[in-house]
Amino acid sequence: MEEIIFSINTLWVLIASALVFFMQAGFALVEAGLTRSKNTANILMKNLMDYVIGSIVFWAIGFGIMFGTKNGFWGGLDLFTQHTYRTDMPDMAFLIFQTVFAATAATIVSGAMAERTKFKAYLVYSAVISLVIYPISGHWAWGGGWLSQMTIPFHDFAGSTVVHSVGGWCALVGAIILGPRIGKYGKDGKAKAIPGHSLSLATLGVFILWIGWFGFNPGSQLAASGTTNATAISLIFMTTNIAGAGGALSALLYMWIKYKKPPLSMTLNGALAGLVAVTAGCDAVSPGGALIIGLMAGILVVLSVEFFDKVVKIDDPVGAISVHGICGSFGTLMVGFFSTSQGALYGHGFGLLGSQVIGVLSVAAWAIAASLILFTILKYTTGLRVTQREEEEGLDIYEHGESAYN
Amino acid sequence: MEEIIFSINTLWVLIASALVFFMQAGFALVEAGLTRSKNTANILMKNLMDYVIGSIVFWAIGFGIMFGTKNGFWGGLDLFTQHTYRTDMPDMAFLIFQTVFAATAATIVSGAMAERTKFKAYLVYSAVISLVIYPISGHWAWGGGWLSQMTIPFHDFAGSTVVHSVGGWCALVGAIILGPRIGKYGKDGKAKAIPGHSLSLATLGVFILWIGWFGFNPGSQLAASGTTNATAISLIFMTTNIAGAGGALSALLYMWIKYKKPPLSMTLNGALAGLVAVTAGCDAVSPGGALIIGLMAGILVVLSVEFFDKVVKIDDPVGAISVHGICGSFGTLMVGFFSTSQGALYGHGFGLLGSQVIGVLSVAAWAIAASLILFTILKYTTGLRVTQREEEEGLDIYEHGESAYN
Amino acid sequence: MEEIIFSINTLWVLIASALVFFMQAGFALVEAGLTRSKNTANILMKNLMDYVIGSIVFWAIGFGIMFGTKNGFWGGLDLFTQHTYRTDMPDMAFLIFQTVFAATAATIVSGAMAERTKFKAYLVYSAVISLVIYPISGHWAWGGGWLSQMTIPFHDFAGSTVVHSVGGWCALVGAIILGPRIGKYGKDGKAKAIPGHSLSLATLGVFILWIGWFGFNPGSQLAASGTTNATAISLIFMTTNIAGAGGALSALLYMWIKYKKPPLSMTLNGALAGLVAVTAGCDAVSPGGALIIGLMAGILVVLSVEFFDKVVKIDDPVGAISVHGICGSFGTLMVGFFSTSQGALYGHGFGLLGSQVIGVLSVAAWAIAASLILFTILKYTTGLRVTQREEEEGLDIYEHGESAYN
Amino acid sequence: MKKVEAIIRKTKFDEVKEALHDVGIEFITFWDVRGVGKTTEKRLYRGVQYDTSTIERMMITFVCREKYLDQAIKALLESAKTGEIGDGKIFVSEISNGYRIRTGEQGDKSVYLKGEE
Amino acid sequence: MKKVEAIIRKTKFDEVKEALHDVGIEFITFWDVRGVGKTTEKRLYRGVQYDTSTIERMMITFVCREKYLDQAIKALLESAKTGEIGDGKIFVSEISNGYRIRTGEQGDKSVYLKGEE
Amino acid sequence: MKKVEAIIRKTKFDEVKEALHDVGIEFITFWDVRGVGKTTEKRLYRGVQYDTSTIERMMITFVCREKYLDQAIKALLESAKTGEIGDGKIFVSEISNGYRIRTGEQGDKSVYLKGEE
Ligand SMILES: Nc1ncnc2c1ncn2[C@@H]1O[C@H](COP(=O)(O)OP(=O)(O)O)[C@@H](O)[C@H]1O
Ligand SMILES: Nc1ncnc2c1ncn2[C@@H]1O[C@H](COP(=O)(O)OP(=O)(O)O)[C@@H](O)[C@H]1O
Ligand SMILES: Nc1ncnc2c1ncn2[C@@H]1O[C@H](COP(=O)(O)OP(=O)(O)O)[C@@H](O)[C@H]1O
Repeated sequence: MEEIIFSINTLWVLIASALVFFMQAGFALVEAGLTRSKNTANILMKNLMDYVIGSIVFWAIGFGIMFGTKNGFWGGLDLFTQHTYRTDMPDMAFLIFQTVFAATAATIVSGAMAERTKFKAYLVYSAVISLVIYPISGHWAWGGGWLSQMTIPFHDFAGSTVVHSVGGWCALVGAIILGPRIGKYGKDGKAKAIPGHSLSLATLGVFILWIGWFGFNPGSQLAASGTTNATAISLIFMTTNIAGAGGALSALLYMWIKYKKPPLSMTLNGALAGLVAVTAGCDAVSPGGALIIGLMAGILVVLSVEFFDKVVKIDDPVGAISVHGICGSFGTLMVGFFSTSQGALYGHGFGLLGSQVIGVLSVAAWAIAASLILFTILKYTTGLRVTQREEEEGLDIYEHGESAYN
Repeated sequence: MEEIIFSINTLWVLIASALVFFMQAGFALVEAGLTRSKNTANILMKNLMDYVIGSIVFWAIGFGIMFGTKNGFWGGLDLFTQHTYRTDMPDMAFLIFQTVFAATAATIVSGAMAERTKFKAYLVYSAVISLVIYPISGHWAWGGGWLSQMTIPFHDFAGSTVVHSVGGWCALVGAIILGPRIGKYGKDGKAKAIPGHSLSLATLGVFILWIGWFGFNPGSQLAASGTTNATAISLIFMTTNIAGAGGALSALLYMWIKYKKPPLSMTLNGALAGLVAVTAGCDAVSPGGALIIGLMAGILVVLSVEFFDKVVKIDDPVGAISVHGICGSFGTLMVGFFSTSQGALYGHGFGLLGSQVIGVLSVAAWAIAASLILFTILKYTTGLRVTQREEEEGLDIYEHGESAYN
Repeated sequence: MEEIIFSINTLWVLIASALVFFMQAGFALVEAGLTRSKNTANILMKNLMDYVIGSIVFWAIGFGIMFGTKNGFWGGLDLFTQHTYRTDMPDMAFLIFQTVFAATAATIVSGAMAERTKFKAYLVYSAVISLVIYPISGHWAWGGGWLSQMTIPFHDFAGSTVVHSVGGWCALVGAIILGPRIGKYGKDGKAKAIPGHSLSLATLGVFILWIGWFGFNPGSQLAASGTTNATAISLIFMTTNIAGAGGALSALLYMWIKYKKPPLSMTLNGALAGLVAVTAGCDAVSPGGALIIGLMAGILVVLSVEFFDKVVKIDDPVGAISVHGICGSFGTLMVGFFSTSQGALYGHGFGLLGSQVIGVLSVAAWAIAASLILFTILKYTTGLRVTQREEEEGLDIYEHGESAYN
Repeated sequence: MKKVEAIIRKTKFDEVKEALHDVGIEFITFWDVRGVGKTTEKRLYRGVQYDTSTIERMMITFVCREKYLDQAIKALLESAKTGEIGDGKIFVSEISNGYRIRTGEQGDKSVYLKGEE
Repeated sequence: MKKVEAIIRKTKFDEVKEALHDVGIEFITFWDVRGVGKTTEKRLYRGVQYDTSTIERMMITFVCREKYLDQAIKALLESAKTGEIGDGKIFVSEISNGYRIRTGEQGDKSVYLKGEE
Repeated sequence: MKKVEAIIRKTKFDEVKEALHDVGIEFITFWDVRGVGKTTEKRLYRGVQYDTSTIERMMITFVCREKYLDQAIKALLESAKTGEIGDGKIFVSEISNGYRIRTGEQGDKSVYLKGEE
C-alpha cells in the first residue's frame, strides 16, 4: 500500500511537472506575441535559455539553498542535490517539480525587459535568479524558513508571492534600470502604444499557461493519494479555473466600459492576473472566493498596467510587473480575507492577513534588493542595454545574427 | 483501498479535464487559421470568452440543470453546485470535467459564425448555451433524463450528439440567420473561396484537438481504477485514434480523386470528422469498427461541406456544421450498427439504432429550436451582425480596437 | 492490489502516449518553421499523414512484426494485433504507446526531405517505414530479437537508436537520393543559407517536443506502480531534462564562440540533440552523466550539421540526420560509458560498449539498406522529386492546390 | 507605355482583377499596403490609445500600352467603386522602357505576346 | 501632380506621418520593404553565414499637388532624419493623371477634397 | 536619374542582387508581391475551386544615375532569367528628384556617396 501511495504521488507530481514545464512555451509565446517581430528570435531564445540555465543551476545549487535545513534564512549547500528530502515520492520527482517552478520565476522577467536587453546580461541574470534569489525567498516560505515558522505561518500555497511576485519585482527593477524602449514615450512624455506582432501567438501562449496552471497549482499539493489529497487537488483545479475566468471577464468588462471596446491583449492579461492571484490561496479559498479574487485581479491588472505605463512611465512591454508582481502580491494578501479556515471574512480575524503582509513585504524587499544589486553590477560590467542602432534595427540581427521570419 | 480507487479516478478525471481544456486552444487556432487575418483577434477573443463565461455560468446554474434529479427533462436548480453527486471522486473533479465539456459545445459555434457576428451578441449566446441549451440535452442523455431511461438507453458515450451535434446545430441556425459573409457568393450565386490566413495555426489546432480528444473520450469513462476501467480507457484511446486517422485518410483520398490535389484544409476537417464521429461509440466499437466509422466520416464531411457551401449556400467558414453537427449525428447513429455488444452488424438487431435515432433527432430538435429562439431574440435586441463597413475592414479594429498582427 | 497496479500502469502509459502523440505537432512545427512558407502546407500535411498512415499500418501489421515471437529477426504476422502481449496493462494501452513511437520514427524523415519530395512518394515511404523498417529493428532490440538476446544485451531504453537513428538514417538516404534543393549550393559549390520562415513556430515545436519527451522516455518504463518504477521514471524525467538543457547550452556556447553570435535555430537543434542522445540511456545514467551526454551532443550536432551541409553537401533543411541519426547513435554508444551499472566509466569494462556498437551498426545497416531499396524503387516508379517549376513556386500550390498563408 | 497604380479595397480585388482581364490587361502585380489619413479610427493597445487609423488596402499595378489605358481606367473605376469613403485612388505615370526578362524583348513588346493580338 | 516615394526607418514612421499631416498631406500609403546594400551585416543560419544584410525599412508614398511638394519634402527630411547611416531616400516623380475611385474625379481634384481648401 | 522596377522570381533574388552590385548598384529596395495573370493554376479551398493563380514574385527597385542604367538592365536581364515563362518584367521610369535623408543632399548626389566614385 505504501508503494501504491508512493506511485500515485510520483505520477501526479511528474505529470504536474510536465504541465508546468509547458508554461515555458506559454511565456515564450505571450512575450513574443506582445513584442515586435524584429525581436522575436531574441525573446524566444531568452525564454528557452532561462529554462536551460535554470534547470542546471537550480539542480546544482539552488535546490539546496531552498530546501536545505541550515537555518531560517537559507538552506545551505547541497551540491547537485544529493541529500534525501522526501519519503512519499522520489527526490528526483520533487526536484524536477521544483526545477520547473524555479524556471517560471526566472522567465517572468524577460517580458518586462524585452526588446532592449543585452542577451549576455540576461543569461547572467537568469542564472543568478535561479541560483540564489528565488531559492532564498523560496526557503523562507516553503523550505522551512522563517516565514513558515511564524506563529501563523505565511500561506502561499503555490507561489503567488514566492514565484510570481519574485519574478515581478525583479522585472520591475530591471525595467527601471533599463529605461523605456526608444519611441515608447513621445517628446511630450506621453506613452505611445507599441503593438505586439502577433496576438495569435499571445493567445495560444495564454491557453498554454492556463493548462500549465493545472499543474502549477494542484501539483503543489505534492500528493494525490488518499481522499484528502484527491479532494484538495480537485478543489484547486476548480478555484484556479474560476479565478482565471474571473480575471479575464472583469478585465474585458472594465476595458469595455472605459474605452468602449474590449481589446484582446488586455483580456489576456486579465486571465493571467486572475490565475496568478489565486495561486497563493487556491487550496484555501472556496470557488466563490476564487471568483471574487479573480474578478478583482482582472481590474487591478488593468489599473496597474496603466499606472506603470502612463503615470510612473516604466516600460513593461508585456505587463509582467502588473500581472506577476502586483497581482501576485494582491492575491497573497487576499488569502488573509478569503481563506475559509483562517480568513478574516470567515470570522477568523486578521492574524493570517498579518502574516501575509509580512510575507509579501519581506519577499518583495529581498527580491528588489537582490535584483537591484544584480542589475547594477550587470550594468557596469557586461552592460544591460543594447545600442540604439541594435534596438532600432532589432535584436534578432545584432544579437543572434538571424531573423525570426523570412 | 477505497481511498486509492478514489485517488486514481480523481487523477484520471483531472488530467482528462486538463486535456479537454486544451481543446479550447485547438478550437481557437483552427478557427483563427481558417479565417482572415483582419478578424483574428475577434475569433480568438470569442474562443477565450466562451470558455470564461461557460466556466462561470455552468458552475452557477448549468451543472444543476444537467445533473440534478428533478425530472427526465431537466435536473432542476443547484445554484453554484452545492449538492453531492459522486462517491467515487470529489464533486469538484466531476464538475471541472463537465465544465470543460460544456465549453466545448459552446465554442463550436464561433467558427460557423465567424467574421461577421457582433461580439456582444456572441457573448450572450455563449452564456445561454452553457447555461441552458447544452445542460438540458446533456440531462436527457447523461444526467438521468429520459433518453437514458428508454428501454434501450440512448448510447452517446462521450458526446457526439450531446456535445458536438448540439454545437453543430446551434452553428447551423446561427449561420443561417446571419447570412453569408460579404463576397462569399458571387452575383451568379456561385460560392467563392475565402481562404483562411494561416494553415499553420489551423494544423497546430487540429493536433491540439486530437490530443484533447485523448482526454475527451477516455476521460468520459470517469474512472481508471480496476482492470475493467483500465481496459476500457485503453480501448477508447485506440478507437479514438484510429477513427481520427481514418477520417483524415479518407478525406484526403476523396479530395485527391475528385480534384486531383489533396488539400490540407480539408484533410484537417476529415481528421476532426473522424474524431467527432467516434465519440459516441468509442467505448462500444472495435478498433476495426472505429476505422470504418472514421473513414466514412471523412468522406461525409467533404460532401457535407460542399453541400452546405454550394447547394444550400450556408456560409460556414470553418465547416463546424458539417464536422460537429453532421458527423456527430452520423457517428451516433453508427453506434447502432457497430456497437459490438448491441449493434445491428453484430447480430443484435436494430433496437439500439432506434434509440440512437430518437436521441439524435430529439437533441437536434431541441438545439435547433432553442437556438432559433435565442438568435432571433438577439437579432432584434443587440443585433447579430456587424455593419458592412466593419465586416469589410475587419472586426478586429471595429469591435476590439486592435489588430492581431502588426 | 493487482488491479490497482494494472490501473496505475495503464494510466501512466496512456498519459505518456498522449504526450508522445503531441510530439507529432512538435515535429510539424519545427519542420514547418525551418522551411519556407511556400512549402508549409506540404510539410504540415506530411507530418499529419505519416501519423495517420502509421497509426493504421502499425496496428494492422507492424506491431506483430515488432513484438511477435517468431524468431530473432522478425516477430511474424499478427494482423490487426489480436494476440495477447502483456499482463500488467491492457494490450491496447501497449499498442497505442507503440503506435505513437512508430509514428515518431516515420516523421523524422519528412524534415530532411522537405521542400522537394513528391507527396505521393512520401506517403508510400511513410507506410513502409511503419509497416516494416521500424518494426524489424524494433523487434531486434525491444521485441525479444537478437540484439536483446546477446550476452550483454543491447541497451537502448527509449529508442535513441531504435526510433531516432532509424528515422535519421532513412532521412540520410532520402536526402542523398533526392539531392539538394535548388539554390542550396552556388555555382562554386558553396552552401547557401535558406532560412526557415518562422522561428516562432520552430521554437514552439521544440517546446512541444520537449514536453513530449517527458512521455517518450519515462513512458518507456511501461509501468509506474511500485517504488522501483516510480523512482525510475523520476530519474528518467530528470536525466531527460538535464540532457536537453545541456544540449541547448553547449550548442549555444559553441556557436557563440565560433561565430560571435548565438543563433536560435541552432540552439533549438542543440536541445533536440541532447534529448535524442539521452534517450538510450536515460534510465541508466546519473543526472551528471546525462548533463555530459547532452553537452557533448549539443556540440556534435553543430559539427554534424556543418559537416553534412558544407563538406559532404547533403541538403537536410532541418538537420534531421544530425539530430536523430548522428546524435541518436552517439547517445546510444555513450551508454556504454555512462551507464552507472554497466558502463566503462564506472569500472564495468567495455562489454556493454561492445553491444552498443553492434546495435548501432546493425540498426544503421538495416535502416540504410532498407530505405535505399525503398527510395530507389520510389524514384523509378512514382518518382521522388517534384519538377523544377513546382519546387520554385512551392509545393503547396502544385501538390495541394492551396497556400498556407493568405 | 503607361504605368497604372491603384490603391483599392481588398474586398474589391476579385472584381477588379476580372474587370481588368476583360479589357485585355493580362498581368497585374499587387501587394498589401496600408493607408493612413486624417480621419482616424481610435485604436487601443494595452490601455494606450493610438489614433493612427491605418486601413488595409491593396496596391495593384500594371504597365500597359497607351491604347489600353482608357478602357483599363474605366474598368478600374467601375469595378473598384463602392461609393463609400475609402474607395481609393488611381495614379497613372509614364514608363520610359520595359523589358521581358525571359526573352529580353523591350518596349511595348515587353507587355504583350507577339501573335496574341 | 507629383509622386513622392520615401524609404524611411520604421521607427521614424510616427514622426513622419505627423509631420506630413501638419503640412497638409492628407493621405499616405505605406508598406514594409527591405533594403540590401554594400555594407553587410553578417547573418548566420544553421552554421551557414550569409551576408545579405537586408535591413527593414518602410516605403511610404503619396501623390500631392505641385504646390505642396516643397513643404512635404522639407517635412520629410526633418522628421525622418537621425543623422546616422541608413536614414533612407526620397524620390520624386511625375504623375500624369490621378483618379478618385469613389467619385471618378480626376487630375488634381483626385487628391484633395473640394471645399476643404 | 532613372528608377528601375523589376518583378522577378524569388529564387533568383540572390543572383540578381550580386549581379547588380557588381555593376555598381549599391542599394536596392525590395518587397514581396504577387502577380495574377491569364494562365491560371487551379486552387482549391475546402472544396471550392478558385482559379486565380497568384504567383509569388519579388519586386525590386532602385534609382540610379543614367550612366549606370544600361549595364544595370543588362545585369538584371542576365541574372534573373531562367528562360521559362514567368521570369518577370523590368520597367524603367524617370525620377525628377531624389534626396538623401541623412544629409539632405539632392539630385544625383542622393544616390551615390561623394568620394566613392
Ligand atoms: N504588364 C505588367 N504589369 C505589371 N506586372 C507585370 C506585368 N506583366 C507581368 N507582370 C509581373 O511579372 C510576373 C511574371 O511575368 P510573366 O508575364 O509571367 O513572364 P513572361 O514574360 O516570362 O511570360 C507576373 O507574375 C507579374 O507579377
Ligand atoms: N494622395 C495619396 N497618395 C497616396 N495614397 C493615397 C492618397 N490618397 C489616398 N491614398 C490611399 O487610398 C486609400 C483610400 O483613399 P481615401 O482618400 O480614403 O478614399 P476617398 O477618395 O474615397 O476618400 C487610402 O487608404 C490611401 O492608402
Ligand atoms: N538607390 C536606391 N534605390 C532604391 N532604394 C534605395 C537606394 N538607396 C537606398 N535605398 C534604400 O534606402 C535605405 C537606406 O539607405 P542608406 O543608403 O543606407 O542611407 P544613407 O543614405 O544614410 O547611407 C536602404 O535600405 C534602401 O532600402
